[in-house]
Amino acid sequence: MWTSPDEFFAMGGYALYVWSSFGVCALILLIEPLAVRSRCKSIVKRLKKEILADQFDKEGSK
Amino acid sequence: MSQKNTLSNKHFINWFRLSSPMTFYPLAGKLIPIFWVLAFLFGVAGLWVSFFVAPIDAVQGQGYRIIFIHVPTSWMSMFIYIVMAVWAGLGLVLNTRLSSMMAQALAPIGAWMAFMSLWTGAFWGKPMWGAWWVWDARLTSELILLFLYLGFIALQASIDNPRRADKAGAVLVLVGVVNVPIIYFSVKWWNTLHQGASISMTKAPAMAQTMLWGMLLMALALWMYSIAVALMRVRVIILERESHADWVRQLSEVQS
Amino acid sequence: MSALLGIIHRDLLLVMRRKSEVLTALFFFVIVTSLFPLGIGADGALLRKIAPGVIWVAALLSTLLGLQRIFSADYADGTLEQMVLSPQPFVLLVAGKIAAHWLVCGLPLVILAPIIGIQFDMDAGSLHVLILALLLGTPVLSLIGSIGAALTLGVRGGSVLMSLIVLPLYIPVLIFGAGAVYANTVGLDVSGHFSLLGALLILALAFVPWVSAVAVKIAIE
Amino acid sequence: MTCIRGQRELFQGLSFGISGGECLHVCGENGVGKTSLLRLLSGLSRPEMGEVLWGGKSIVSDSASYRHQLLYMGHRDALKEDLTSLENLEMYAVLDDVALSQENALATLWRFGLRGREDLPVSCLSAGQKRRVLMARMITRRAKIWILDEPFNALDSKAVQVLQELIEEHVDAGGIVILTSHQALAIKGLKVLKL
Repeated sequence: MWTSPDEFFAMGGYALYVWSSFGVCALILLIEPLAVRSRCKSIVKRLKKEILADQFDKEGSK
Repeated sequence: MSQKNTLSNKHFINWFRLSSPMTFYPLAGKLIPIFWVLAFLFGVAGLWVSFFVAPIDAVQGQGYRIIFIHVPTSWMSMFIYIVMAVWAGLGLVLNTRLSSMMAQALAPIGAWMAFMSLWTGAFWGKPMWGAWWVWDARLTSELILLFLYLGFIALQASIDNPRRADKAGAVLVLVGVVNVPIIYFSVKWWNTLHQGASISMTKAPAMAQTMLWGMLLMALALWMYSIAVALMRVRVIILERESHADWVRQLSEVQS
Repeated sequence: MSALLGIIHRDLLLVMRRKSEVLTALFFFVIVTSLFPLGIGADGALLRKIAPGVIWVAALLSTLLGLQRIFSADYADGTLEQMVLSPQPFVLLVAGKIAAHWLVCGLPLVILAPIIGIQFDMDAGSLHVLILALLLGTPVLSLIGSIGAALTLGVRGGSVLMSLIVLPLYIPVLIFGAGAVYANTVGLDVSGHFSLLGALLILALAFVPWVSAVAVKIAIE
Repeated sequence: MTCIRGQRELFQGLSFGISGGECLHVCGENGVGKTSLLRLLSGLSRPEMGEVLWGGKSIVSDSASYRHQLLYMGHRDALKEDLTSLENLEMYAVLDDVALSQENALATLWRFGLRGREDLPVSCLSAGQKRRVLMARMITRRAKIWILDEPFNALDSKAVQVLQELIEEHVDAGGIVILTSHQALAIKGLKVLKL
């Protein structure tokens, strides 16, 4: 039903509306897991730090 | 008879054990990739149907294809709110930590779904109705739903004690869930009072079938996506809340 | 100068660690403006007419929400005492805190305003004027508000008292800010409104940090 | 260098002087005005009558140079809970107008047993650990006169020892310390002011 890629991207004159709808949604759907992953990394980093700090405390009190 | 009894007993224990963050954490880690694959497959199928199978609309031309993202996000935003309310209610009644965490993990996704629905609605409304925003009953209810999500997130974020945050959030969501239909009808009533009949969409009956398939596939993709992201977030929340538990400290990703 | 930038950096960092407090004020802005059409009806012409006033009043109220935050947290944990005792000029520190408040509570309102304007069916020209007016007016709101925030530090029922003190002082900004958009819609020249808003801003910039600094010192003593 | 302070207030007719290398322990019962005295000395509040002199000049007329030399610590720990201990130190360095390199700040935090915790938000630290961050600030501030209100609160015996050593070190280097405390202090060269 599409004869050429150009026609597909033009969306019958509605390119701005169709592509900004789908584009922004794709962006949000992409950003969301990335944000969760960065939060995960930061909490893991903090936990590692805390374990390390406990080790330092033990060494210090010896 | 006695065998059956022990069996059901065993099941009960299993369920109970699953609801503890310690056992759920690794399980969620295993489930996440499955849901990502499902989300990807349904998403590809849904996009294929919506862009290459569904024919052009007689009235709205190609612009109507926004419906394939707009309607599924609206469905999901409402569906997630209900699921969130169920989890929060379970957390309140059974006092299980995990279900409150699930409710908390779902809220941001629901809010994004509501936002996407409003955003795509605006980009659909502009070419079709000539305005970015119309005070139509559905749009207005969707906006209020977004506010409810944001209120829940803000309440959870501003209470430092997690147990109190869970309970307060649960009460808010449950009040919201009772309120949503009331809000919807009041807005609808308000709308008919102030405006003529809202603009109704026209579509050829033969096309409805493929359109429905496209929307269903997209909704399924978003559903799987929401589960995947919610599980990811629940894992983070578990780590944050249980950071002083021994089992967290013994996790392989924490032990460097 | 390094003190000014340092305190702005510090306040922004603190806000980033606790985003929800600031976002609440912004959502308040969006919700309040969205309630007006529900209350009075979605008639396009009517909405266009009330839009500037509604948006300005909502902006006043939502800056008011964030005002308490300028000094009260630092007052509660003793950091404000340390600032008073700092060798840096205290006025600079206060100015930095006000600037940070505007960046966090004022600037986002300016950015959100067009979206609200679209909900109220405003045309592009009016939106343009509205944004410019808010850009000139919201710093004045932060500045004047800081006086009220400083005066009500540690006072019982401080936040209600603060709105009583501050809201009357906001009236000129409201009149000229909303007036600029009205003037534009009826085809009058808006430069007069803008120069008055600009004058208010310069006047506030010149005097308010000193007044707030004195008010904070009174509260600490 | 001699510093003279004379002042009268609630306690009426109080007058004393303190010079470099001395430590003054202000003691007395609750509510007698220890904290008020320290606030007067720091310049946070003004005396009804009389004045506080620093190097012969009133601290009101020459506040900037006095504040460059002053470290005041009140009851509250004045740490931002949402910032890490390192960020807190750096923030105070900017506020107090002293140059502080990151290595220096880290080394000071490590000295007080906060190794591994420098990047944790202060809200995750215990009360004693917060006081240790404050001790790190006392060093990095590089002030001549320390005014400390109940510095030994919430400290375990080991930390009390560390803080006492810190104060002695400061006094030996010619600094001035004025503090309040409920417990008797084992610091050499201690002067006691009973209110």
